[in-house]
Amino acid sequence: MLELYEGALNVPEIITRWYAEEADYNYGAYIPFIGTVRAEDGIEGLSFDVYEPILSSWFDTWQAKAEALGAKLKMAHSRGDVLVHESSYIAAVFSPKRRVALEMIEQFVEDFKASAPIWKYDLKDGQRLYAADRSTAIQGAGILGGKS
Amino acid sequence: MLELYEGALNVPEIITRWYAEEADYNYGAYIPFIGTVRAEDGIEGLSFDVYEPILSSWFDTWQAKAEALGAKLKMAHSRGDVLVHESSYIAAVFSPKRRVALEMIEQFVEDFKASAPIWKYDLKDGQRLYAADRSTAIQGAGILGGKS
Amino acid sequence: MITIEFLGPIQKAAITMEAVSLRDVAEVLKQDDELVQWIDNCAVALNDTLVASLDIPLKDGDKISLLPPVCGG
Amino acid sequence: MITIEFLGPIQKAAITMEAVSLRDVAEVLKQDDELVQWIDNCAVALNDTLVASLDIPLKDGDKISLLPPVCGG
Repeated sequence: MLELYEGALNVPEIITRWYAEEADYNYGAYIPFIGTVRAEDGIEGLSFDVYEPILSSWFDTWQAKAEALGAKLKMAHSRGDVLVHESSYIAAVFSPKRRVALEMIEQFVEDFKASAPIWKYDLKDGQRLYAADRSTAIQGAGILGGKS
Repeated sequence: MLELYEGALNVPEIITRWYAEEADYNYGAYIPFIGTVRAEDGIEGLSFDVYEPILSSWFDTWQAKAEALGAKLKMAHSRGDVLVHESSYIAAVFSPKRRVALEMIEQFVEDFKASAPIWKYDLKDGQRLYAADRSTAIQGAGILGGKS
Repeated sequence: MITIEFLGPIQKAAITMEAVSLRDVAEVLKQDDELVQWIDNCAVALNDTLVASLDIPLKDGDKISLLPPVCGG
Repeated sequence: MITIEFLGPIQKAAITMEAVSLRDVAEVLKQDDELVQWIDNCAVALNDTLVASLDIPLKDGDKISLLPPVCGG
């Protein structure tokens, strides 16, 4: 399940609702990863653009991978502005097995960082500035210019 | 911070309180690991003995390790009986850096499994049976018999 | 007619053009001064599926998307 | 006088004895039929700190704990 929200996430609502939703699923480990905006470089917050069609298919591919291991994934992300110390991202795994859960949350979060079609901007001095230096080209990028 | 409870954990209360407690700590990633009792082998639940003095010093050693990396750990565990689909264990890391958080939650949970002085029993047919087959001898065990 | 849209930080309105393959589209986009900084680091999607090659035939109504470097979380 | 306590699933009440080193304690416990299944898989703590060797002098009031295999979580 993929949830997109305008602005900051209501973390208590989301992580406890997910816990309740899976109360009858016979999992052994539930690991939510919660990403929160840090105060650094004088930013007031971050802002996000999300391209939902490709994000959804990326998520569905991961969900299928999880299901093959008996596990389940959930994810929530913000669109628009999220201020310092507010949260913009939650990824969670439910799994019968501890090892599967620990490995999957790590791989899922890392692939999310590298592949999910979401763009980040610093909110600073009233401007919305693309975070080019922290961004990663998606695997296979550059084919238009002749890279392949 | 180490919290011990009689019986099942109130997971929503604990994971949202921890989230609120660290609202002003400038972390970027919060990862709680929640362990829930699975229905298997016909058990009604699990039961736990905890030896708090050594658990506390084990936890303090990990907290110092986390602090050296700018991170923070929290943990909650049940004593006594916890029924199927109830939760008995939460370990959590807060860290400025995503990589530190992902690596630490994994190492912390694995070392917990191998080292924390907690004993598990199956609740089955009205009996409380030591889970010998799933238990791990603590590192250095056996010196009384001549192993060292 | 195909449509090309530019996602995230690429400040450029969608364009339409005639093209029979992705290679044709690439030739046009490479000439676009607004895209100089993006051409080498964008991934390309055809109808919302990422593609790994330019040797893909296009048909009327296809949508091509350019995805610049990402940073979710 | 030192005290020896048995943790978790070891169904045995604490005992007290005179001993000047952990090696003395080990000699006594090895003779105890109730401990046969535990002697080779227990860790040992002296005053709530795990120890790695038997060559440790003991003093009056010391507490020794036997920790059988664990399984938290």
